[in-house]
Amino acid sequence: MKDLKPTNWTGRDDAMVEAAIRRGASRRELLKMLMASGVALSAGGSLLLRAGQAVAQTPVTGGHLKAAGWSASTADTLDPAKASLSTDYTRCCAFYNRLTFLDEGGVVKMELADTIETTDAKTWQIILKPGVTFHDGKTLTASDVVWSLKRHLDPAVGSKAAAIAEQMAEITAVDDRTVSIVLAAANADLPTILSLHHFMILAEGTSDFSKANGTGAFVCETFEPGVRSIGTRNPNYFKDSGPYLDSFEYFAISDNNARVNAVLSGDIHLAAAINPRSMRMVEGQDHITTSISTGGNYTNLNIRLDMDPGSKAGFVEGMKYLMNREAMVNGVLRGLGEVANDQPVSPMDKYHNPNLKPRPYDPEQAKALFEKAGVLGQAIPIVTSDAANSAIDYAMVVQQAGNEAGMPFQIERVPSDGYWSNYWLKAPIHFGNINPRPTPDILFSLLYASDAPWNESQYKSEKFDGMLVEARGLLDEEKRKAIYWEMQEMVANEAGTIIPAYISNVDAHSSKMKGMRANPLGGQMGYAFAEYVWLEA
Amino acid sequence: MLRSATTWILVGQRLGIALVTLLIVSFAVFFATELLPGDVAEILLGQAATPEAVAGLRTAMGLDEPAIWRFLSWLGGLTQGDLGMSYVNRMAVADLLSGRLANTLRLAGIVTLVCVPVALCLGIAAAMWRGSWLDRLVSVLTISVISVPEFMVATLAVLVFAVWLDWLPALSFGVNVDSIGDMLRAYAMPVISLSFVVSAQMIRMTRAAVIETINTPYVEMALLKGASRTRMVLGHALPNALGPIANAVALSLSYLVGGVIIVETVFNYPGVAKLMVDAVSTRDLPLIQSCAMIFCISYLALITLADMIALLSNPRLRR
Amino acid sequence: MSLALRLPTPARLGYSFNRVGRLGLAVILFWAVIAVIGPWIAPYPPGDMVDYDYFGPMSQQFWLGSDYLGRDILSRIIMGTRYTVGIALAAVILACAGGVILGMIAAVVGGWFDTLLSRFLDAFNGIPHLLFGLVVVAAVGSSIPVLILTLAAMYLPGSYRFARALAVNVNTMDFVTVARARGEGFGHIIGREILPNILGPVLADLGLRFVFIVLVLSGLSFLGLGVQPPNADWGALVRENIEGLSLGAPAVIFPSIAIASLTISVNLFIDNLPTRIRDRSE
Amino acid sequence: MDQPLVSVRDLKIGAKTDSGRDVEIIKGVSFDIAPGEILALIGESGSGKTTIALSLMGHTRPGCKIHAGHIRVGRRDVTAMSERQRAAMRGTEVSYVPQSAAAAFNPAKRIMDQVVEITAIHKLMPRPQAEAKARQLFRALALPDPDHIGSRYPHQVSGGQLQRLSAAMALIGDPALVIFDEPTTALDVTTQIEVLRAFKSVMDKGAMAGVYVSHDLAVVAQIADRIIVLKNGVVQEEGPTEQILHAPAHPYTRQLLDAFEPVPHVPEAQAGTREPILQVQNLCAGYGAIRDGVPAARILEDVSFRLERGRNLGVIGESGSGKSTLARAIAGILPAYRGNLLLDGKELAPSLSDRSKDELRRAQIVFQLADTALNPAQSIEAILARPLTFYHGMSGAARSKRVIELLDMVRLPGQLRHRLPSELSGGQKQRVNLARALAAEPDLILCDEITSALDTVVAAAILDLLKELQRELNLSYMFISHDLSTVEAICDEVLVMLKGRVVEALPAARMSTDATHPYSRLLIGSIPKLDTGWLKGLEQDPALLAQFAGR
Repeated sequence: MKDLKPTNWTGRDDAMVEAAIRRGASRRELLKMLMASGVALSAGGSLLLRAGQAVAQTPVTGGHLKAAGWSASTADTLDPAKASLSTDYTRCCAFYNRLTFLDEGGVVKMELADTIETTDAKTWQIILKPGVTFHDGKTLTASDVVWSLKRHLDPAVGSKAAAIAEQMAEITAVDDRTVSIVLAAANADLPTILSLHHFMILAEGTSDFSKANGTGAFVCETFEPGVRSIGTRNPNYFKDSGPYLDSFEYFAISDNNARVNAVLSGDIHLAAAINPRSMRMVEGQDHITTSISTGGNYTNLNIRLDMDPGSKAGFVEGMKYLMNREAMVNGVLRGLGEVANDQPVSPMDKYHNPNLKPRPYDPEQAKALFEKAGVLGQAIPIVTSDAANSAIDYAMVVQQAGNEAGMPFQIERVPSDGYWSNYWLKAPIHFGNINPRPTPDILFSLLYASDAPWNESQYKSEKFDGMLVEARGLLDEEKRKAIYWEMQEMVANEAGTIIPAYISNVDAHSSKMKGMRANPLGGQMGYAFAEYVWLEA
Repeated sequence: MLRSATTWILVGQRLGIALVTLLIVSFAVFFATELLPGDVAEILLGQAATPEAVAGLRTAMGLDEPAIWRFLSWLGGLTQGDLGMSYVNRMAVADLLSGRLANTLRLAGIVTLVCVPVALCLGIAAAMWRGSWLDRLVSVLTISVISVPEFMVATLAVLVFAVWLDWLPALSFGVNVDSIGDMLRAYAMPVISLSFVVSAQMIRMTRAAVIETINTPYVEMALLKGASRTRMVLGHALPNALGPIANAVALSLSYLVGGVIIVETVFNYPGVAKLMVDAVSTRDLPLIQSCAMIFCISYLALITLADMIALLSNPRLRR
Repeated sequence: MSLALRLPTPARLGYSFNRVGRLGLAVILFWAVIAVIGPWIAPYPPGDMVDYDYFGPMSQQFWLGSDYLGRDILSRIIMGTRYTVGIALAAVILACAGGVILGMIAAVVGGWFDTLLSRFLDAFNGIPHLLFGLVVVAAVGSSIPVLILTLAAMYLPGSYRFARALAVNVNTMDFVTVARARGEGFGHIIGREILPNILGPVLADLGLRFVFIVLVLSGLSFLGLGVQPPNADWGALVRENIEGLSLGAPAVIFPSIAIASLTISVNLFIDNLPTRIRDRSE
Repeated sequence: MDQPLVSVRDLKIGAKTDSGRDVEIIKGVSFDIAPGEILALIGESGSGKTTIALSLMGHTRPGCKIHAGHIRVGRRDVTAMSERQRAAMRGTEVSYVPQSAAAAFNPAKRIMDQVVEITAIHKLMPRPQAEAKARQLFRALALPDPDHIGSRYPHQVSGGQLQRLSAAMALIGDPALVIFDEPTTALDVTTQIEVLRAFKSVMDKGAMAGVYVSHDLAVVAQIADRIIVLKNGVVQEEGPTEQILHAPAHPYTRQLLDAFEPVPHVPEAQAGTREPILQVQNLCAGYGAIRDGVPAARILEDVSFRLERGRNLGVIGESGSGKSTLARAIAGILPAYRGNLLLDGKELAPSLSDRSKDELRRAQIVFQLADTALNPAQSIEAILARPLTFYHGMSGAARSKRVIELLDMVRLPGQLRHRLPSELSGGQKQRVNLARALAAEPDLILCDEITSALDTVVAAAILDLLKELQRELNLSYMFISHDLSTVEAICDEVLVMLKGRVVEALPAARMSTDATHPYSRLLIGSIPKLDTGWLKGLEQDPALLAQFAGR
């Protein structure tokens, strides 16, 4: 994790912030305080979070926790391969385990795996922890792992991670506790890949997903798709600590306002992913704490390079100059985000290239570039939708900037329903939204390789593809970093994907709920919070 | 003998018409669903919907057969009481639906119990003392309520009662219901919001229907017999206004089954309306069809019930 | 004889409007004027972020405060008038025109045509309005013509029912029989004999439906559908700023007042229509 | 003389019009009623007779208000009472028999419940006793099956019976004063006699005072002791019945009496030689679903007649006899399913849609109620212009000129053409109705009860107009009416109809003498005469009554 601590920040300041938090100062007051000491707004968020954690206490056991996500439907599933909504992830994390997971610093930790070893990044040996049992009493064996991973390759399963799982050419059980994975090509990131939520380990042969039979911290008590799920503490959990809660209830309140109201009124303990606009409602409330994590989630403007007007030289660059990134972060995201520089590797990632500066907002320069591209004054449509976070507000910032640069953009809001299959990747200029991925390799192969399934701007570069394969197999960190830095530069300058900001996730929760920490895999501690938090009396 | 025979024929006719209506609706819903872009597989895969993945999932879900064939087999199943399986999560539609329907009916039932007596009393009272302060107050209130968007009423209610006053829970579902009191508290808010919306219309229609019958010669006749106002209205006007009132009540109540989507959203109440919206967004045809059938059946049932009440309250039609 | 004498004015037909009705009419006309002259009087472009604060208070600079992105609420309400009033009006006129024409045809033709059409529209009415709207807008996107057509389709069956009932009554009147006996065609009977006689109640009904459409439109906006940004109808304004409600932000209060003022006025106007018109509509 | 039971002094009642203006509809009326006396209020529509009658109960219709004056009933002043006191008085001291019992009975309640309701409201007697009394009254009013008729619903008994039941309802509280508000106007003549007889007998027995509101002098003559003639809310003349009938002092009263006996029609000399304008042969028509070429409800059966050019045919019969259906079948509105129609010797298609425009033009129909026959949304000019355009293709100035001519033909001023029907009086409307038929320049006009809804004086004027027009335009009329004197006044020949069949054809001038069919005789004999002793002296064959009028 990149340390965001400003250089002149001292331990004394930390103490001051902590004291203020104890006093019950609102986030707004604290931010003011921080502003006074010259700390940038974006950095302020993470500092606060850290200070909040410092007021940590010893965990208490017991209690029933109620938490609300933002999306639920009858498509809710207990099948990790199909998991697509945040609620699915949270459920899977509570009921199942992965081989590995990422901690708050983005460092790979072992979960069901005891060790993962390789010499060439191609053949991997995974040894499982001993004595892990499923909720039905069955002991975890290597064949469960083999089955759980292999099913992603079966199209009938409809796995979301099929594309990533494809590289696992051979998955075999060596003995009861050892699994061997041979990759099609070397990939040093396999331990990180295995921490993806889709790669939860199931009992071999599971076919009924109306109940979850996992090794997780909670036993699935109730699962009603689109309504709620309830888990009770797994008494035989294999980890030394946790879970602390007796039971855990999770459901979704899709309406942001209703979700915030519910946490304010104390009906729920946690409201996940609240809208930046609601910050004022939760700020200054003693009984509410906010947990802010800035990961690699971003909403981007995609301009397809193989279609008009993206194919015209200068147009994409002009658009990059037209991004009023400050306005987006401060206006749309209300400061809950960080200005980005058109490439997907976030500052939370250890491979992030800090030398790559975002393009300034320069309508004049943009105008000149549009003139050059011969599109100046044309009413070019931009497709946007609620499906992508804040995309509509972004679109309006772009439109306003366009007016200054002599480009009357035409906003086309389309239904979020069906957006991903009908507009995303397809329209000449459209918005997309990408969730955090644990490694640059996944990001690049998913989004920027010439044959990437989600090549949002149809970026094609042989050099880039070569570098991607090269870096993947490298076990030398320094060399890898250098290659990834260059690739970031290439994406920022050549691709048609404009990433104006990394969006912070804000979870509002009752101050009684303790133990929340940020995680690069997403809000709610990478959706795994249920296992780690506790309720104070 | 003859009388009962004709009654049965009438009932049979009505049922026949209702069945045909249902059939028409289910076909209409089917074609509408077919018109929607995307299918279950594409929607389920979302961002991961590569052509191969979609094709694979389609095969796996048995969506390869032509849609009309699947629809017809669903219809066939329906005749045997089988609502089919949800495409999306392979659960029986009946299971998915039963809990939601129970929720919806419970909410609708409570609202009906609260609303209908209140609305009828207010409507009749307003008509009885037409032009009085009560009438004016009622008409100002009803106009205000039907003029304000439902989501404003609901959101404001949450803010005032749950967040500021902390009297009632903000959610009606997901709170602990241990006692009757808890249950009352849990349902209070959606019931209040819905009651406002539903009863305003009922009050207005009741008032209009009663006033219309008050203006008839037989009510004037009652006046000329020396009847009190109460007797005139309750004894003479009301029995003849029952038909139109029942109709108005039925129309308002039919709203409670499918029209409560906003209240369900704001209070996070898992009812059938939300289920249908979900089903539509995932193109889950058996589920969409079943929900549509429920809306249609409840609408038809209420309308038919109203017709029956009108029929029974009118001796001329009763024969 | 001047033209004025020939027109069936309210006064000549024995109508008069009372004070409350006039007040309602005044507010309706006010919004109608705003809808027309909106672009010339809006102080800021409605889509531009002009305030650095969000949910800004009422001030000299921003009379009705600013919204969640720092846009001027006054300008947005003024522009929203066009969409709210325009869409609702277009939809209600379509719905009522369609419903009235079909209703009159059904009343005059009668028989199986009437039965079939009535049944079909009844069944259609069984589908909840908002759900229908959601489905259509999800299927074909939310452009203004789509919104108008969808809303019109939602309210056509009701209007049909109402108009048909009226037309059935008029159709039995002797003057229609006389026209028929004269050998008049279908068009004349519907257009000249029946239509003018159901117009009063139909217009009153149109007003009520207008209110419903304004509300449904705002409901659709609440569920995230509606006019294309940066423009917005009033319902969308309330929706996008609803987080400001607990802060008492003017950004959510004023659009709500706008909606209520319009719908209440229409209701007041209709409720206080002269009895000659209204009684037939009750 | 005793102190009168009722005394009304200087009564003024105002009404608010739709446009919000206040008009005085009763302009200072004073009269007395002695105990046991029956007073008749006579006048045309709008004369205020019903308003005055209702005010005796302290009731005014919505929008009306008593402005001044006193109404004393018994010892108390009704105008000074509270609403509660008035309610206590209604039904016990003063009671009311409505014009249309069919409308005044609550359709949702059984007859007995409604008849004894007064006893329940005022707690006069226990229910069984009240029901016994009601049955007694039913018997006194000569109602059939008096023991069980009370358990029926209003729609299950006939109009004449309902009217008598409403009298029972009024009498059950033993009131001192009964108000009859045109109680027989809506009834057929044969039924009217029954009802009148029943009323008269109970009133005589009970020694109650009554107010009888009517526009029909002949009916009033049978029942009233004294008559007040009203016009526009002002008393024109007041006097004992005999005096009013035989020695009227006021010109308006004389006008009323004159209108009652119109000048009989003098047929033109040469008869039977001219070609028939209309020939009807074995005509059958009916309503409802047609099965095997025969409709479910057959109304007309086998009707045949011929009408010669320039002559007039009357069709009489009671409601339900099929006389209006006959007109509709001839006009083609209700296509006949069997039989032939010949217009001017040429075969007419049964259905409208199969007739040529010229055939349609030559036979025009005029309906009874000008209110519903004229499109309320069109100006008079538009109403009259349409047939001119439609049949004669006229437009512009020529058409306007013709509209003025037509109005002149029906004796209406030309400026009227800019008005709407609602701005005209009943008589004016009926003239416009007629003018519209004339606009087509027809050979034959089918007049369906065109004078029945009009006041006698106005109706007489319309008849005169019809005669004049016939002379000018060589028209033929088929004149349908239930009113025999009207038919007598204009027709050459008369068809008597009963249950869809023609029972007899008679020369109009000698109807009462020539009639041979028993029903014709009964019908003709039932017409009230301007003679106080007519009802008493009338002898009717009970068997005949049972056969034809006991519906």
